[in-house]
Amino acid sequence: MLRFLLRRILGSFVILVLLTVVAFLLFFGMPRDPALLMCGKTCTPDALANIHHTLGLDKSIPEQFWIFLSGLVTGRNDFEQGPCPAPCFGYSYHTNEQVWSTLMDRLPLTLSLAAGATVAFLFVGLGTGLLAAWKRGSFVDKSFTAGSMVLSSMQIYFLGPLALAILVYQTHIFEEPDYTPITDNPAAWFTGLIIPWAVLSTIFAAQYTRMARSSMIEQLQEEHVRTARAKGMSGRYVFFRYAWRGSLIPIITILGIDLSSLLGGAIITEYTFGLPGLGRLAVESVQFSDLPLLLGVMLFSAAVILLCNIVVDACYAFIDPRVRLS
Amino acid sequence: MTSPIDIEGGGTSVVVDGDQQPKSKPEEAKQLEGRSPGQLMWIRFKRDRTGVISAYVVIFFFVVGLAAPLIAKLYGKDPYTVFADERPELFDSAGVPLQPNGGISGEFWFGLEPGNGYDVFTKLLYGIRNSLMISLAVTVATVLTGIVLGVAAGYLGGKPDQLISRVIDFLLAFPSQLFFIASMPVVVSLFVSPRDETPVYVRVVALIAVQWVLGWMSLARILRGTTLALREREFIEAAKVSGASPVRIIRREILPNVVTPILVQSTYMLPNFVTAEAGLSFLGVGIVEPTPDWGQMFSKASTELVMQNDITYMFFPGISMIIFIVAFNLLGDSVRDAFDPKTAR
Amino acid sequence: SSGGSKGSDNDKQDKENAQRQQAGISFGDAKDSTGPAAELPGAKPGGTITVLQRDSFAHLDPGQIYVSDEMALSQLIHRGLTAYKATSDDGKKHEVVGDLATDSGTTTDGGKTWKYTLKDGIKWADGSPITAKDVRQTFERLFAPFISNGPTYIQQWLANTPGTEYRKLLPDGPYKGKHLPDSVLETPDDKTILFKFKSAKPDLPYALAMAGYSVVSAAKDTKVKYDKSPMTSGPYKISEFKSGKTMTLVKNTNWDPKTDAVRHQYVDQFNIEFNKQFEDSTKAILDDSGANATAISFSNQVDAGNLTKVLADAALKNRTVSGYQPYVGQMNINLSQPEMQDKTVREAIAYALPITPFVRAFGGTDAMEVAGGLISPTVSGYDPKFDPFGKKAKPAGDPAKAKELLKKAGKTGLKLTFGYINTPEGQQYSTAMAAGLEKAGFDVQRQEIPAETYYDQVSKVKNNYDIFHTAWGADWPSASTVIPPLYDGRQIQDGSSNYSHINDPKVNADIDKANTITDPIKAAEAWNKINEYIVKDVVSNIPTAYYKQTQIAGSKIGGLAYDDVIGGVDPRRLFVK
Amino acid sequence: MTTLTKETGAPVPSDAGAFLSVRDLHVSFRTEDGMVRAVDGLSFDLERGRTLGIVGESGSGKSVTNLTILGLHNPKFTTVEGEILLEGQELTTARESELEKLRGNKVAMIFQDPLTALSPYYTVGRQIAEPFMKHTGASKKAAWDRAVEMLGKVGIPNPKERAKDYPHQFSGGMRQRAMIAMALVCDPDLLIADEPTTALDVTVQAQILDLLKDLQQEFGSAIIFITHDLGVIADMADDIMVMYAGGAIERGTTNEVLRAPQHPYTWGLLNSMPRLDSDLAAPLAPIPGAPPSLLNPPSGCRFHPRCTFQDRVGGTRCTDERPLLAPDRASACHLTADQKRTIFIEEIKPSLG
Amino acid sequence: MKEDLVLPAPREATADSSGDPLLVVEGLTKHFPVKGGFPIRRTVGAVQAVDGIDLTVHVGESFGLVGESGCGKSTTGRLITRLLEPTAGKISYRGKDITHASRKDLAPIRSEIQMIFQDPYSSLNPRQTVGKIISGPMEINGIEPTGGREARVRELLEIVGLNPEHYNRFPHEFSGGQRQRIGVARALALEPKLIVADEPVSALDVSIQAQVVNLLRKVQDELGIAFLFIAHDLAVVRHFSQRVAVMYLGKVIEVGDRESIYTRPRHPYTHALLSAVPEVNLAEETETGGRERIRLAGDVPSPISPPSGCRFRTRCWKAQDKCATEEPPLVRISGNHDGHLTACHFPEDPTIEARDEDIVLDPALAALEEGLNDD
Ligand SMILES: Nc1ncnc2c1ncn2[C@@H]1O[C@H](COP(=O)(O)OP(=O)(O)OP(=O)(O)O)[C@@H](O)[C@H]1O
Ligand SMILES: Nc1ncnc2c1ncn2[C@@H]1O[C@H](COP(=O)(O)OP(=O)(O)OP(=O)(O)O)[C@@H](O)[C@H]1O
Ligand SMILES: [Mg+2]
Ligand SMILES: [Mg+2]
Repeated sequence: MLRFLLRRILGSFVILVLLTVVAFLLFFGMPRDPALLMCGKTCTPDALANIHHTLGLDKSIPEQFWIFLSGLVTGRNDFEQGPCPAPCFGYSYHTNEQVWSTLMDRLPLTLSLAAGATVAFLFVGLGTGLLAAWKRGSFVDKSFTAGSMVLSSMQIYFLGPLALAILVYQTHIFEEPDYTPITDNPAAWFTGLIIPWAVLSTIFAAQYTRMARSSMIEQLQEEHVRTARAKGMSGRYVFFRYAWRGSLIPIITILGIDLSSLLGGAIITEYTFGLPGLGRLAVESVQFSDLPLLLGVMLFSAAVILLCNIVVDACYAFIDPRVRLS
Repeated sequence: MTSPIDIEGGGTSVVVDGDQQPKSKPEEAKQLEGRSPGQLMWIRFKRDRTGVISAYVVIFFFVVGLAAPLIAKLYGKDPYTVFADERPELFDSAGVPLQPNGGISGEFWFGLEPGNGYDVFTKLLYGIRNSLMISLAVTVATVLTGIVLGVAAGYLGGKPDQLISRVIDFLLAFPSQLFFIASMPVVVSLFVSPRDETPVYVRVVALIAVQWVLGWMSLARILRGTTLALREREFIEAAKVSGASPVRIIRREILPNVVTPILVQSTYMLPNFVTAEAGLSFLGVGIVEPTPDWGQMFSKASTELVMQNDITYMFFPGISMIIFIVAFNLLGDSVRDAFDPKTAR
Repeated sequence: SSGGSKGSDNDKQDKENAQRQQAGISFGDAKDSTGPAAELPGAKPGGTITVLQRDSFAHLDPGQIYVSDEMALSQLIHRGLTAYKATSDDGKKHEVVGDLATDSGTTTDGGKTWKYTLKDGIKWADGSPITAKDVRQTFERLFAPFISNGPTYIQQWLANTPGTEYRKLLPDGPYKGKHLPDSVLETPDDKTILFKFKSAKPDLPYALAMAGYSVVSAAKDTKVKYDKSPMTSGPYKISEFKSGKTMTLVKNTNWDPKTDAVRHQYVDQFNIEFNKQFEDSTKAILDDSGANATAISFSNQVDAGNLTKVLADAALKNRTVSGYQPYVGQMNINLSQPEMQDKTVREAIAYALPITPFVRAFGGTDAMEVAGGLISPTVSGYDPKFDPFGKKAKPAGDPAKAKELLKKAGKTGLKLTFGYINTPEGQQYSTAMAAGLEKAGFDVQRQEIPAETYYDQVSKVKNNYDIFHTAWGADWPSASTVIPPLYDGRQIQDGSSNYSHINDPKVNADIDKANTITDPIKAAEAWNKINEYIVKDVVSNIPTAYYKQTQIAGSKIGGLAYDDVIGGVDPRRLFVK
Repeated sequence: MTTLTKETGAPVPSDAGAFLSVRDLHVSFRTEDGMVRAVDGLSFDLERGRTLGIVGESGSGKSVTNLTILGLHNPKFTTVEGEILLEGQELTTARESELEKLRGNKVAMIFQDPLTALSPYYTVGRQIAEPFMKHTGASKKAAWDRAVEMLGKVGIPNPKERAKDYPHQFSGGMRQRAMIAMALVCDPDLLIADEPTTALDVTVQAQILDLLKDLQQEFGSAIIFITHDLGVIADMADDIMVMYAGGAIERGTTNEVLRAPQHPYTWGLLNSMPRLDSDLAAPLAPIPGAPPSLLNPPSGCRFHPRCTFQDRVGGTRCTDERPLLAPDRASACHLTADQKRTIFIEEIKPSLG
Repeated sequence: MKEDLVLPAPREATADSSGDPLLVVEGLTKHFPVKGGFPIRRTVGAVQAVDGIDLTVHVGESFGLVGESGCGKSTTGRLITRLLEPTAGKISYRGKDITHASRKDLAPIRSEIQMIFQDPYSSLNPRQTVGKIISGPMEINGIEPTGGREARVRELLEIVGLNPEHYNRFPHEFSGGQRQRIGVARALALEPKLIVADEPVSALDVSIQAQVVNLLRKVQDELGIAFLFIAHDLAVVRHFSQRVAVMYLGKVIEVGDRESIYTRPRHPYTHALLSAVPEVNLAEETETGGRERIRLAGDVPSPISPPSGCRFRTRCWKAQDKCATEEPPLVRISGNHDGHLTACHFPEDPTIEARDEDIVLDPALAALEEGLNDD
């Protein structure tokens, strides 16, 4: 198992390198010249060439690529702005900041958003899903199922503005979404993110309700669950010990996907609520043809996705001894 | 709704065309013309009221989309007329309709869009039309790709399978939204002609292409699994023993059997593509004004102008999309149940 | 016409203010230039002001500063040789006074040689004195290649060349041991600076007041890195800057109020937060609770969506200030395009083009005023009655007339490539404008241009657009910063702001003539004549709108005033009530 | 249909003192296609310490009967009528909590496929210890020791270590042993073994059968042994009940049923079974036709569409009237006792070789 | 359902007059690679599913192959039908070496070697009608029988005892036994000379099983088709096969005619297998111990690392040191009839008569029984 995980990690690095290649190609396919942006109003061909040179854009693409890759590992010293320790994604063209520190700057918001929403939707979604499965066929089950069907069909770009319009602008119950670091002011952190959390977790929770319910019901029909009942174990024990464990596998699979998309920057969410997280950073990097930043965000998001995959695999192993011991 | 009939041999989680029910149906015994699994599915589906209603709703949306120009003609307006300039008396100088509720009236059924004052009713019609067409195209493209690559990987195994699986892994590691945003301008620029407006079709093609590139993997994976499972089934060996060529085996033995997962997956994929397309347009990298589009309407709806002055506007794209997605998802569930009555929800 | 009645009250006042400015700004003498600045009524020291800004400050190096939000910041942290001083308590009358210099400058030869003497006791934030050496460094480094964003007037004047050729005068800046010769810039001692131009430059005191010519410390000049952490000299210094997120300004203890006639240092601290869209900042300030009560924005306006609501509420309106921005919007007709060389076609465009979409997209008549000419109400020489194409009466355009013209010229169905800026507003107004033009019989092809590179694209000589919209703001209240850069045909080159590629001999000649007029009133008249000729006779540029803006502050903010010269809230006089 | 059920009504209980007594049991499932009458009027008794073998074709309701005894059905889709008395306690109407106390304690079950019937998530030891803890209130440690002991008893080598293994680490035979250990951990009075050897190889099957027999002697439980292999049943059972289409059609001791079967279906089973000692010249004599649909079972005698002796009964009794199964040694067939005897001796037995 | 099979006259002479064997298999071996290793996956071992077996099937003969689960029976069948590529050894069909023949090379032989499968549910394509399924092989091989394919299919349906009118039905409309008949019809469609039947009746109920066994017997007798009949049920094999081979862990350990294997087995494993079959004793009252009881201990060892020497030695009660070092050859040992080969160093007596005492090799069982005897 450990070997399997190690192999996954190695594979992930290969994927990341390939991804960098694609991102590089994509960037050079873009119909814009980042140097032009930096060059400003009084740009001359000389100045432009100069900028090209300082950015290293005059080198061949493979050469640039190699410099970039090695910088990731060893850090780089060839920047006018100063040295750039590993992992060095370089300096943003647009803000002249180190990409890595920019990423780390934006990360807390993204993390907060993802963590809060995840806690909420897991709690609510799994709770309602389990309840529905427990009371299969009852009114509660039917109303949960119907409700989750409708809610999970909503989109952030609809529910978000709607929630803002009603809860913030019209009734002023909640505050405008805003990010305060939790270390600065936990209360402000909480109130500032409550609407995005609520909206995200409503939509996600509804999906988890459906999923938890169906995978639980599927598990309850497993033969080994029947065996447990035949042993005289109580309904609740069987439900929570036997069925629950197996139903976690599909849930964790989806959770891995959801988490990786949340952690890699929930672009639409951040857009909707005007929160400057990684998602916004990603959009900005595209807008400003900011190659180092774009690469940074892409690689970071991809790394998060791959990491989530590996964690999911590890979770499988944790849950299922068949995986662990093979 | 379906009872948990305990049928021998649990069956894999992959929905291979299951015909595990040995129950002979006496009433069918009379018929000499046999019923194919597809026909049985159809019969089962027709009994499912939710499914049938959802199907009607979905069909309604497609009809609306198809007939949008006709409906607009009967209604007497088009989604491109700038009513803020044509009928300035209806707006203030910032383009907000003066009448309450976004200017809903007998003349403008769904009101007028704040800003340039487009007619919301026709805009929604055309928006549905464009969004559905794009999503349908993406679905078709991804399904075809998924079939070709998934079935190839599953059937051929070995090196091709390795290669395709690695490609799938690789693409799945892509931050897809970010990739969409980053690549849309690139793809568009591949088509740009210098003196003409970036034609709408270029954006549409780009949207389709970009979503297609990152959209086919899940289906391919499922089909690969299904094909792998099918390959183990003995009727494939029977065909091989008879000397059938791989092409024939894929065409005659495998493809008819993956129709079910394809159909089920497609019904789940299409609404996803609708929302993804809307999401891109929402972010401003998809379809842009004045081409009507569902997502672009959301984008408009989330502007301060609309949120502060005309909240009514948001509900038209919002509610219609929810109805569509719910109906489509219910339809998907029903289709799945009809194929695979074993799954108890 | 579009209902703009609500803002009429406002309108009148804006116009009055602007009118006052047209009367001209005087150049102050030593007395006017002596600090400290007069106390404001009710002002008290202390408190923290939150500043909500949309964009992060990309540049802090004075040499790179040329955009309004950075200019606003510069008012607080940088000082130059001259500065505008508000001569009325409401911050609406101005004169140019000496800032670091003892006066606004003296010339003895009609503006060819200018002499400035530095005040005593002026210091950098680190306590070291500001000397003529620093001033020399300030100007010499502007020739270095890495300076690419700031104004170029003085460089061009010193080098006596148009465009970017000035850089040849000192290609590496002062960094490789070369310096400007004394025939151009002379610093005979630590206190004296002499500018020597080949031709009269009567506008120098104005130019020196630009943020872009604020002083840079010779000792601490870190070239590119200076842009991130400059040496400051104003009443505030930067204590922390997280690009894209926040900036904190605290009092600079080495700033001596006695040396500064234009700035105050009431507030203890400014907390600047970035990434606040207009909507966000407006909502926060409207909220007016907690830190929001002392919130303001240097350059964010009340967003289009809230504007009507804010102006309709008396209590809210009290917290707002409004005025013109120096910008004039204009539709450029690219005269290099063969089809556009037909004047009838251009006239048809001028008649057909609806202005309402533009006004609408930016929030209606409270934010935009339909323009008649190319000179803004904030600039001397503005004539409110000039409106050759009847745009003020028919802002939605006159397609019938245009159609007629086109028919006469036999050019119906003409393809018109319309490059537009790819912002939500750009999309909105360009589609409606295209619809209006199409009514007149044009075949409009809209082409999006990414917002970030919009001006780069349209300022290329070889661009494919027939029409595109730009806006230009005067750098100081004289049309000499409008007409020559935009309409001088000898300036056409990549990156120049002669977007429509107008190269009319009469215009060129008239510009040269106007440039030599030293009497501001007469000069203003001359400039206006050129403006009218361009609009009416050349028809290369169709004025669309004068930009107005309304800004809002929290209820605890005192000293709130709209400064027409700065083009926004004057940050130098703010205090917490 | 209701009239039919009444007709087949329960025969008089032979002895109220039987350990397990099933009376006129009806189990039907609501499915999409209609009502599946999986068990239709079944009655039988079981004494302590004896082994009842239930044979019958696939789908004849063997498993359902036994699951019903333990109440392991989803009540939403199932209707259960009739009585199940365990030492006088009525089980069909018992509350879930009552049943929980019985399950795994007094009545235990062994399922057919040990791989799917054991939870993959917990160690074998834990799964065995669990019911022991629950039913005896033993401590964790004691229960574990008991589990190890039981594993040893069923012949798992090195039980101490193997108890920590997961089911997938066991071979098929070992899994079934673990299953048996789990069933026997609380010393049940009744053990229901639902085809415990069908998934196994012959050599392993022989091991398991021996084990069950030995354990029964040691524990003295009653066993219900389900299979469709007559050979296995001959080896294991004291009594045999033959099921067809949801009902019992013949009952008796093993010797009686195998050596002097009375029902045409039983004859058919014997005839179609290849044996190591049968005559090779004679082809097997299978029962013609296919098992009936439970959705729409044949009228009268359920077996009549496949029965070759219908004409001996005469009239339409076979198609109209459902034959009753008398208590004790009996068969549900309209043939007279004499007919049954003579047909078996004259026509059937010779072909059995 | 028609029980009396009306078979048309055989289409071809039933036997090659030459008397040459139809199929000869020599040293056939199949090893499946086992992947593993780190960090790069590679082959680290092999499942020795079939490890050097020799078989001969004569024309028109039914040859049985028995053995426990996992001993390589199916693999052998699939090697012979060339669904799998042999690792080593030689397969010759009618004297022609087909060991590594390509699909094209095999084309002429394909129609002569057919297969019947175990699982009646997975062996028929649920998406094809019965007609399509049965005519498929003809279509592939371009066979156009006189009267057309459809007529031929109807004929075949009739042969296997199905209603020819069911031509247009789908497999799910049939019961397991009926499906197995369809499978048989498909195999017959090409008029094969050899049918490899891989546990064709294991999945069926006894009564249905008997129907299918009878059908196969009829087909074999009347059409003269040779069968390689794979099963784990010794009783069924006895009913169907004239010669039988017993496999253990990828090796044939005993082969001979029916009589020899069932009444004069020599290999201890054959003895154990036979004694493990539960039997209905129809004879009048006798004690259960009418037959010897041999209970093997434990399970079949892993085919990845089979025991050295004789593969059965780990479970054999007669095993000695020699068994571990020396692999017994498959030979005719003294006391065997002609053609009865056994691979054993210490064979049992050629009898299945009752022994003095039961051989119980299961330690747990032994312990239990001892305990019981003590009481
Ligand atoms: N939950 C259920 N819902 C519907 N039908 C069911 C259910 N459980 C069992 N059945 C049906 O009841 C009938 C009897 O099933 P049962 O499992 O008792 O057969 P069996 O005799 O055990 O067969 P086998 O030998 O195959 O195990 C079958 O036709 C089966 O399809
Ligand atoms: N494709 C394969 N890859 C790897 N191992 C295989 C493969 N097919 C079979 N084996 C292994 O080869 C051995 C022999 O398998 P085979 O299927 O031939 O046994 P069998 O005798 O037919 O068993 P059964 O009675 O269960 O059908 C088994 O250990 C099996 O796990
Ligand atoms: Mg059963
Ligand atoms: Mg096999």
